[in-house]
Amino acid sequence: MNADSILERGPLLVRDWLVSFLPEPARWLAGSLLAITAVIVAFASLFALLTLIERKVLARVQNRPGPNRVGIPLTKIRLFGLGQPLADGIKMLTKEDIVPRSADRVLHFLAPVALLAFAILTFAVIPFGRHLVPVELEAGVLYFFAAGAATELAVFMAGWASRNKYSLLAAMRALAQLISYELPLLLSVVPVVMLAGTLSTTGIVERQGGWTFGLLPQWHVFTPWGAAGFAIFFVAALAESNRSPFDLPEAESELIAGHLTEYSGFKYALFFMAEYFGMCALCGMGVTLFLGGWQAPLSFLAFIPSYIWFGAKLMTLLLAFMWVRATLPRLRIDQLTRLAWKFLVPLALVNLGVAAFWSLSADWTGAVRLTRWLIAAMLLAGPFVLLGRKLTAGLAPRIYRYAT
Amino acid sequence: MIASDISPLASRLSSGAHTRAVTDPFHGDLLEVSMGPHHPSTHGVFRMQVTLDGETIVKLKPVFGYLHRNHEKLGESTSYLGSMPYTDRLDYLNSMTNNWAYALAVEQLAGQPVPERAEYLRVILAELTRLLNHTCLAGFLLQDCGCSGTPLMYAFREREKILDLFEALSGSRMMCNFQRFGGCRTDASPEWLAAAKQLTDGYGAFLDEYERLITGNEILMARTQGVGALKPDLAISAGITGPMLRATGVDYDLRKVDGYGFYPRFEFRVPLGDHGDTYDRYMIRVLEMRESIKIIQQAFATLPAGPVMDPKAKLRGFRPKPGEAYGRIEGPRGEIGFYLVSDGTPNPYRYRVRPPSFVNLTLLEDLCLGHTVADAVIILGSIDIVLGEVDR
Amino acid sequence: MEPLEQLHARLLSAFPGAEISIVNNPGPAAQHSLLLPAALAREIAFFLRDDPALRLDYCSNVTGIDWLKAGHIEVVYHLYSMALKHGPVIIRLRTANRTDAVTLPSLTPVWRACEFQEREVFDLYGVVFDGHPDLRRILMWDEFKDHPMRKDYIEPDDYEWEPTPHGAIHDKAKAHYPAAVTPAEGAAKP
Amino acid sequence: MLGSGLLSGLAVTAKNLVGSFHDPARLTTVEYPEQQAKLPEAYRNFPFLVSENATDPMGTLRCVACQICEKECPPQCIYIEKSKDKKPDATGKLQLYPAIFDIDTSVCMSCQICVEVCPFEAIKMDQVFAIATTDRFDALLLKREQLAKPNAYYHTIHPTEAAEVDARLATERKAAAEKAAAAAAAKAAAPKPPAPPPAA
Repeated sequence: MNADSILERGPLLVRDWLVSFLPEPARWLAGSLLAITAVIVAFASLFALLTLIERKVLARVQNRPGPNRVGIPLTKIRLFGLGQPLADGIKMLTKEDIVPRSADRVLHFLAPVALLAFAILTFAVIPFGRHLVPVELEAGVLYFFAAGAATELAVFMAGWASRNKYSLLAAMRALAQLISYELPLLLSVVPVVMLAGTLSTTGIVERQGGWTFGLLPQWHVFTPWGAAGFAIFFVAALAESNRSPFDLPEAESELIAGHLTEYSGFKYALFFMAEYFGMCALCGMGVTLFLGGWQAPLSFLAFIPSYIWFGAKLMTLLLAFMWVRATLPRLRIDQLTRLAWKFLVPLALVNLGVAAFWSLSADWTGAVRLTRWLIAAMLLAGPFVLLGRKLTAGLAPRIYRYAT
Repeated sequence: MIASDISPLASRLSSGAHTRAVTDPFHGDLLEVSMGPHHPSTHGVFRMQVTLDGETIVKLKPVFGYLHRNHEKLGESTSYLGSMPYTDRLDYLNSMTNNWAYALAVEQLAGQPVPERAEYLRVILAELTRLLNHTCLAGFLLQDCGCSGTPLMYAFREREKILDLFEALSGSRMMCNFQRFGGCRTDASPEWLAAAKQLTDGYGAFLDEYERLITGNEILMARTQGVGALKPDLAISAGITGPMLRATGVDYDLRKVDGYGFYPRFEFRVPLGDHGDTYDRYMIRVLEMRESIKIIQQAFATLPAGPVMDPKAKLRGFRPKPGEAYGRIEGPRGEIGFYLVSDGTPNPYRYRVRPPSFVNLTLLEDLCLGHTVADAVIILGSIDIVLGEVDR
Repeated sequence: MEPLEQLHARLLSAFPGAEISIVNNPGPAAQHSLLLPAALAREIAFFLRDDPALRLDYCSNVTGIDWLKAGHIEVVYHLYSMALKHGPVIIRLRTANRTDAVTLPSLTPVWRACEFQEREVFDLYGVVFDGHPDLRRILMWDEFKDHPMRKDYIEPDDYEWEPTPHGAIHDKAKAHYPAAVTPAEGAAKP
Repeated sequence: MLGSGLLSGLAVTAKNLVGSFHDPARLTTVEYPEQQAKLPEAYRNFPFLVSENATDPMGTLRCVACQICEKECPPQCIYIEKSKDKKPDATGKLQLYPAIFDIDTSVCMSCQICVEVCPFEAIKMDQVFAIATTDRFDALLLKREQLAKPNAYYHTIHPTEAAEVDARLATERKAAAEKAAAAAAAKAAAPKPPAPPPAA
């Protein structure tokens, strides 16, 4: 599709039209502010929708209808429960904000704010569409992970400031999780940077344009190293965003609500929001790095604007997160760290080697291309099986005997 | 470097001294956490006073009694019949087996025979209760493991079907109050039997799906295998009964040992575990459910006609001769027994419940030491307690 | 399993001079029991547990019974064998009286199963078990004074007003309310 | 291989996610106030008193204030005071009646023992469960007037059981009437009302 079509440039045109009312020196600033506002508003509404969707998906998986009562107030119109997020928001706002007497009041207040701030910062470098990237950074990927890592610090802040034993345990878990999973997350991204040859997110997305044989998109996930990298990224992203099965800081059945135990009212809502923002950002980064960003999956579908493709991919990833959450039990903290250090990190390192091989064999052609695929897949499958066997050593379904 | 330097905790555990000063300049401070009585995973108002080294448990004291209502005193101040609805409220998930155990004890005390059809009905209802309880346990245990409600909801969906059956028969979902001394309160209609048969026949499919959902799950195996392992000797000494005992490999099922009711007429197997850990406790229950289905199907096939109540049985003014009796059955959680002493008056002189989950709790600390908080939660879940019964 | 009379005779030969007697159960259940002397109870319990013909390795039930008229408290243990799958053998211990001599040897060293159940008997009947590793109240709270399962236990007069229609409790509860407050007002202004 | 168990679990949840949209065996919930699950006939909640006649429920209570249920009730939630005088019951026989009959539903545990011990088929279990009130005390104490419900109501909630009860009562009454007639014929005197039933 034409990169300059009216639909594609639509958001930019609106912005330019709006800022054109302002004097020239203020335009750049107003444009940026407008972009920031747009991102925050878009993702805040996505957050509201996601809370509902998540509850609906969980409910449907569990054979329940899910929240379906709140519709338009004072009428009997239910709208599938679309009013639920609004009602939740009002409830959260009107709840009493309780701060424990012995809590560190400043940190207790700062933690949700910091968490939200860091989560929003990460949106800056994600290309939401062909022309829609809030800030064009040369080292966008680096910036993203630097800002993203700080979110766990806010979780630690919350746990520490609450002066609650459960919160403290949660804080410690959050730190352990941060240290363990930042590494596989970054290592899974290194091959992308290596093969794309750039740290800029827009650059990476542009590298994934085009179709092999006019059919298979050249997204990184459709290469052996990309698939493995994506899988590692997905697992690490689940852990980074404290989602089940890695929701240890908030382990409901063990630590009541972990770092959130002493939070109520709007602060709690802020945490909730920040966690969803973090999840969206990580999923957005996953889409950017591995799923071709805003690129259309098939060439004839390219007439649909790029930001819609990005949104669709983002939603798919988010739904996958929910699906995983609906299925899996939680890991224990030692198993969580073991999974990171003994499985994901080595696998990511192997993947780095595979990516190097891929890069070196880029000029193989013809039937040899297939061998290239096979070799790369083998190089990954072997370590995967071996490491997996090591990780699950001693664990197996058991055969039971019966009394005679 | 000797082992104790690497792992001071392990050496402390092996030497038996698992308590140490809360403040210790060399190993860091211990954290004392009071888990419960208001905690999402203590299955009621149960408290564990836990001392933690990091996340590892070095000391754990169960504290309970928050739901204590002196059930035994109540039993001594009401008539024999009047205690029957109170037994519903002991283990409120399994009122049918509680009723049966109490009825059995009173029947032994008074020498009261039970008609054949009533015994069959009791077997059917007890095995349905076992299905219900084990299904719930599987759901709750997985919830404790951190599943976001999915296994629990599937379990509750099936449990609801059994509860509907109970409601149609006894009038109440959980507080059935169904067994009487000398039989059952009402007879099951053919429609009820058909519905129950349909449910039982479809239950295997549910179990298959449930097992596909979770049993082979690597995370579940990692969380439960080797966690809270119990040795058979200790289990016997501590009076552990039910699936928790059989998970350690001890073959002791009252349905086989005592042969009460008409259990000797039915063919079923008793699954045994080899490790006695949480995974075995979970799996033994799943396998027991499959055996229960077989028992119920056999009972339906051979259910005789006839009355469900012994014509000589008395409801009002029931006064057994002086004497005592201890009647016990294999409840879903273990041996539930009632010990009754009669002095010839309408009220029992002594009314004692032998609650399985209370006795099974004896070893909670032994099972949890050296494991983490997260493990303590699932170990407690796999012991399968109901506070209505523990606290009485 | 061997008959109780035979077991009684064997116990007497193993513990010569011990006052072991059979307590007959006149009811249809006919679960007769052995009354053991408190002083030798633990040795006899070990014998019962370890004797190869008995192997009563499982103590199912521990019960206290307050015999108000006879003036003692009895603790009854129901023993079974998991190894040989027989039972029950019922043993009884009696305290000397109900007031000051209420100490019995704990059988927790023999069967771990007694740990919580003996604590319960201590809590509810006030029997002190000598040699119990952790004899604290278990169902009642630590500060609680009396032993509620005793037959002469007087319940505390701490009723709140409730309009329950039955007499006795209603009357007791009313004593806690100012005379001027009628039930209807009491309900309106609790 | 690592992950096979996870994948099979994911497959099950996916199947249920889809299944809940088209398979009624999976989506089993009912949306409560609008849809209500059908109560089984045996369902019991709190007791009510059966009266023979809807127009005059107080006058035709089957209850003769024998106080058996009061004595047998495990949580002791029934309070009865006998009447001083006698009124004719449905068959015209003079009977005592309850001057006060209270059931404290905050205490009642719906065990149905009162129904089982009643020799006169006078107390039965109701099926009304939506009884929330704003007053925890007096509103939950049901008086005689609130408890009395006609036999026709009993027939609507427990049809099978009520039909049995009616048949049994009819035969009993017939037998009693025949006995009375026989006694009257034997005595050939003015028929005196038979002895009152054995009140406890």
